Amino acid sequence: MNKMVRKANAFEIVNHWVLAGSFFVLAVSGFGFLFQLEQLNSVFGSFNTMKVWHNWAGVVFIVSLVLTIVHYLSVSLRFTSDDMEWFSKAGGYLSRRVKAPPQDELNAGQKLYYLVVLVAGIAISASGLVIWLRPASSDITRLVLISHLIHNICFDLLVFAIPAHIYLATLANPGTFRIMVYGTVPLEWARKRHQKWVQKIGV
Amino acid sequence: MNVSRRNFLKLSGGSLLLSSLSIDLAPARSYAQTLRIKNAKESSTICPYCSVGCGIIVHASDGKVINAEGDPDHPISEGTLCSKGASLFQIINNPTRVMKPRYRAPGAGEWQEVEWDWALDEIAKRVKQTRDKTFKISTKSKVKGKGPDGKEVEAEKEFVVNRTDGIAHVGSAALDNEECYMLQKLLRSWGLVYIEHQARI
Amino acid sequence: MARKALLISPERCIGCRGCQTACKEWNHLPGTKTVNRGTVENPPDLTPYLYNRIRYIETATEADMVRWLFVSQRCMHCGDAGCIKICPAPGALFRTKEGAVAFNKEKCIGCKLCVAGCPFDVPRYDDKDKISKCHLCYDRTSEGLLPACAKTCPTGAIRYGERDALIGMAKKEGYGKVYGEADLDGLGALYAFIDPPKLYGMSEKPAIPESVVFWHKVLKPLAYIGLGGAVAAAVLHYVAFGPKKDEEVKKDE
Amino acid sequence: MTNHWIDIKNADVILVMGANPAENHPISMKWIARARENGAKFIVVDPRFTRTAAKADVYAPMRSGTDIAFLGGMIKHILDNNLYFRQYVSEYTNATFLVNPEFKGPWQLDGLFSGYDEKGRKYDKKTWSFQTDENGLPKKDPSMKDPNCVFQLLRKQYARYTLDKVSDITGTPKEKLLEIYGLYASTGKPNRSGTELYAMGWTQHTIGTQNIRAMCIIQLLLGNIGIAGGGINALRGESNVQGSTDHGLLFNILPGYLPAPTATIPDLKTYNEKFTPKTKNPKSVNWWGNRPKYITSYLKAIYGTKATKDNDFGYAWLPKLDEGMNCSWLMLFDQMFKGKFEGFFAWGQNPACSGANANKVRKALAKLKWMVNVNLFDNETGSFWKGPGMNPKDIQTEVFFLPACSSVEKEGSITNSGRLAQWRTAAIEPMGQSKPDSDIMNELYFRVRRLYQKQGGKTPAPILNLTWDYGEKGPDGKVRKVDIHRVAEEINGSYLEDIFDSKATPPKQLGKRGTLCTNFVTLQADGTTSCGNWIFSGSYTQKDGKKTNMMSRRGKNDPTGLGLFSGWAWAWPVNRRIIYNRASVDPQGRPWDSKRAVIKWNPTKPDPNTKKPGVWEGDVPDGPAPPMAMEGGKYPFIMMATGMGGIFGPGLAEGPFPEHYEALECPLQENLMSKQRINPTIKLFYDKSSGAAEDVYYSCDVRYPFVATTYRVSEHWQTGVLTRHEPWQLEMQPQMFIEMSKELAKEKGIKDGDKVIVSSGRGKLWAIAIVTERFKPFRVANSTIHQVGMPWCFGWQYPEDGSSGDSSNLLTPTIGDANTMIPESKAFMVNVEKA
Repeated sequence: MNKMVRKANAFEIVNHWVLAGSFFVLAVSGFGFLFQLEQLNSVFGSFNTMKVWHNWAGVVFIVSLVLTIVHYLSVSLRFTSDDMEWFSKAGGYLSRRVKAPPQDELNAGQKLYYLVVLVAGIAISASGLVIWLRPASSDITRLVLISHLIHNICFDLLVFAIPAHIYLATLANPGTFRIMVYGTVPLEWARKRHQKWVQKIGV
Repeated sequence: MNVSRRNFLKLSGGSLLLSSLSIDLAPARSYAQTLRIKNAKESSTICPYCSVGCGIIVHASDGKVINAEGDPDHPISEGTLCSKGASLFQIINNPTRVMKPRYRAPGAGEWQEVEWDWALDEIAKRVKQTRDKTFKISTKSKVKGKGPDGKEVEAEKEFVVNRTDGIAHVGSAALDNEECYMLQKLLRSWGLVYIEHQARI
Repeated sequence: MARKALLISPERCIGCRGCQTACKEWNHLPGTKTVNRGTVENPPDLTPYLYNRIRYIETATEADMVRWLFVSQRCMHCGDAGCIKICPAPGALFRTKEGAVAFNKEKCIGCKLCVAGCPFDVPRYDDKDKISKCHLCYDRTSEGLLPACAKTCPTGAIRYGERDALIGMAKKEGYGKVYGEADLDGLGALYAFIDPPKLYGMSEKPAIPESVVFWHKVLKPLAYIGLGGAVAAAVLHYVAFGPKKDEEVKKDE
Repeated sequence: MTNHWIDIKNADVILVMGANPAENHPISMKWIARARENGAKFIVVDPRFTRTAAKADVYAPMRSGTDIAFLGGMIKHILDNNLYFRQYVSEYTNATFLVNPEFKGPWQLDGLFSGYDEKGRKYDKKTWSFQTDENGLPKKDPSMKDPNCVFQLLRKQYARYTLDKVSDITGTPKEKLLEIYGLYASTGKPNRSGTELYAMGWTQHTIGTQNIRAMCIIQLLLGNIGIAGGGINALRGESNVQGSTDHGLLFNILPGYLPAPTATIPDLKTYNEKFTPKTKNPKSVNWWGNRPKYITSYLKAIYGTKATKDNDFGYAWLPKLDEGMNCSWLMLFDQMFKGKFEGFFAWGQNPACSGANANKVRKALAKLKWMVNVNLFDNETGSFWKGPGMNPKDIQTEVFFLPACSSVEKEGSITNSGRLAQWRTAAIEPMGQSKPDSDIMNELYFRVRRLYQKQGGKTPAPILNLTWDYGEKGPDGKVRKVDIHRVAEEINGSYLEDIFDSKATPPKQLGKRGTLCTNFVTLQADGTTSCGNWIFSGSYTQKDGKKTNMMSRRGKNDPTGLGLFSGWAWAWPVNRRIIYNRASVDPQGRPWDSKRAVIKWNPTKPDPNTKKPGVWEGDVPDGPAPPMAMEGGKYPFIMMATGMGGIFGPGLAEGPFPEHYEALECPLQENLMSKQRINPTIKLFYDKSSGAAEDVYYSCDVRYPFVATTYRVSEHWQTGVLTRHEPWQLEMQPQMFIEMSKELAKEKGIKDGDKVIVSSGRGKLWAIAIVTERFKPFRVANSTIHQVGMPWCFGWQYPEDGSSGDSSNLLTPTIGDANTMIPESKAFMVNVEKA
């Protein structure tokens, strides 16, 4: 039997799925709004209820997002020379031969993804709140227009980033997905991907 | 439909992607809403406000007025109305309209609702009381006549006047002609001479 | 069907507000409590219960000469309508077969994006948070009746008819330019002005907000491209490089 | 209106003075617009720049109350520049008549006419007469050069109305005066027509009647009476104020403008002698010569079979006025204020807001024993006892409020300004317990009558003998519900016997016993016809047994293209759309303007009645007689005994020519025209020695330095009893306001939208200031005069939160026109202060 190491605790797992779930609802309804996909009425009943889902899923998303951001803040924003090397080799994804250099708990790609989630997540949430709640403002029309723009730019960003994340965490890296199910990975698996981290935790 | 068609062409021409995804942003929809006056009873009336005499068609359904708008056949107004004429509806259906007779007793601070029969009988009694009390069968007037010497002299003589100076009336330029005629007839039969209305002011 | 429109001629308007009332009557819009603000113009702006109102503009020109202009403010029924463009709820805002921009309160989700998308600040929201604005009486026009405002106007200051014919009529009456003839794919409320539109509180060159155009032309397609691109990239990557294999790593060591 | 609403489109020049049609008669602007599309010029003269003025081709401001000066200047301009229509003036008016040489005018007597009695404030009109020949007919000078002829006197009267003087009085710039005079006088050509539209802006002055007279003179000089696109047109304020006047709801007239009988006219014979003018001129139709037919038929209508030859057709039962007794509005409320009445009916009217000097009116109401208020909504009159300054406990007046139904909940006709009687049908039954006014009258009639039947009382005959056959009767003899058609039939009249034309040989049958009258031409003075109102005879007719309600007709034909629409409803008299239309043709019967032919004589076409060639075509002519110059021809002005348009009008109180006087309350120490500051014949309710404090007035008083005028707005109607209850109207026009110039506002430290207090000698109220460029100070006699304006459509009673304010009639004075006693609410003095 391979020895297992814990890569994610229960909180992280639950929070991840809450975030993912709310995003899924938001993205689907968001597409619905964007392209007036009346087919979605079979899911939500009507656009009015879809709006309710979208708004409250947004609230859940925001809570979960904040937890995520805070939780990974310290590890995600520490960029090192390893990261630069990882970037220079594109994480080893663009060649069968080039290998990624040894990484700490998170590799540079993951840190980058964190950044995308941080920026786009906050922006899409904030702009969403403005559109929804229409805060008192001398020029609410302008504020809503800007928010509308930001909301959509972020959406565009996320609808690209999220599928990439899903791919990388599933098909592209077999064995990764279980982290978000069991929280543990085989020690060997971890060593290959997060050598420095494994050394650090001294297993 | 011209506009949405044009729009659609422009959009699809401008963005191949959009048209290939067949996203029509401004679909021409006919939103079926039934015309609420379709089966209503129509009757013609004349505006009750100023004296231009514009024609109004009133739509009623189940004994209720549901709409009132200009009569397009009317030669003066040709279907048009001003803000007052256009709101005839709100005179008829108005929660502040008084729907039951009211009486205010001497010294009372508020109205009380009463029955028609009572109110009309009481008014009739007062008309009679006041009339009987103040009725003048004759008054004295100075008239010019010839004195015994053939000279013109002014003399006071008694003349029949059959009137009451105890009751006065004002109104009503908003009644129908027939009602105006009935009203002057009724008031004069009681002996009123103090009869005035809006024409004087 | 040829596109229909309103031709509004302030020079003919006598400010009687028959149109303002007839609109309320037909659409059963309640009267609201107002105060006199030192002008006979009231209410001060469009409301969810006021689709059409007359603005009174007083201008003192030269010595001792005063002009008093009356002009109807309402939805302009743009050919290229910012509100329809930005509206996320299908059927909430729609174009009628006569060419008007109408709405369906049942479909409206109350997001108020149309307010931001409108170049003329027209859409209002009622107490149930549903869109409210002039819909050119499409329930009447679809049955061959005139819109309530145009029907009631005593002097022909608001005329309804085929858009091209109205433009021709205005030109024949001596108006060189008709406001709204070409802007926004042609407005459904045309104005015959003798003065610059600015005098009547109208923008010289009305346009849908640039951000909405950018969003519509770029961001919206990008959302599909983004999603599609991400999926396609993943597929391509998988085919080209395949997943990271643990064995390979082992070999390396 | 001599003409009618649609006819405005036929005018070349439209003068609106004393009216504000865009706000008070908005649909009339359709026809003004139509005229302008055909090239007409639109002139507006008004103290303030109104919504009407906003549409004018030429606008001139004019100080309120100076219309006669303005128009006098126009008369002078027309005469000086020979712009009058010479043939019309010399053949159709009394301009050629020679006046009594004793007659003297204001140019000789410094503002007075001959015969003034200073103490009695009235004239002895003896010298205001024509020189007559042996037949009693006026002497004429067709050349109009005789110094005593009307035309020359007219010249003398208005020679003083120079441009400088007029501009000084009116405050209108000279160039504006000239522009308007020139433009309007351009209609003095046969192929040009000019119309004048007026309303309360002219009548609500102490010189109201003379304002209108001045315009009549202009219209006669320019040949504008009787023609399409011409006339002098009163825009009446209420839907049926024309009809209610036609039907005699005034103290001084019975239906059809028959004078109310007075005490010293003891019998019908004397009545007829007094009120039936005579002429020996065969060309004069002298229509009032028919008076005996109309009064007898009226008596037959109201007393039925009880009216017999033997009892003078019940003439004695009619109430009589004492000689000189005036029961008009101001007098009525003066009497009420003095506690002279016990009972009072306010039927569909709200005098607590509409009456001038409304504080006095409100106090007067408190002196009543009982009051009946019939209306749709509660109002300031019915609820006066709980109004501002009233303590209900102290007020002993009993008030009955009877709810009437609205106009769409009953049937009947109303008459518009153009004399067009139109029928209204019922859309629904009366709502709630409300009743049609006719049913309320029916109930009151029956109940009072029953009391007299049972108990007897003072002179019950007029009550018991009254006809009241207005529907099916119940076992108690009461009409269950009024069938309004029966009333309409009674008004139209019917033949009580077979009627024959005795002049024809053999006598021709005119009417069949028991059928409805064809028209008033067939009415008789011997009691064989009955007719409630002769001018309405022909409104409800019968042919071959079939009755036709002419007022409900909806014919859309307009063969002349002039907009007569003779098949639409019915206009009195005899469906004539333009009265005095015989003046629209030359003496040979050819239209002055063939493009606008109201009527024209077709000499070859046979008359359908007489079968002789020669018949009028077009509108119903003022009588079927041939053109004036032909055999049997008649003069055009058939209601005048002389058949001529009256440039010299001796009938009015102030004199035969209009003369400028200042308003009772005015900013000027003296009248720039003469020594007579105010109308010398108005009744003064207040004098230093007598009169109630409520009637006080202040002229040239520093406490009240600003000229004020009152008016209506498009959004409210009269006192607003109906429209204040309509949230749609109230939303547009929610509160009492006062309009003033920027100059005055600056002087008083008032900003747009500020609340201000307006006060006069009679009362005060708050209003919101509308500071506007549309009001301008006037330069009058080298001083600056400010004018302010207020509507009178608001009242304390509704809206119930008092947010609307109160009526501007709280400020207006108790003073009226010398002829009509219409109160002067268009010119009085106030003060304005920031609240």
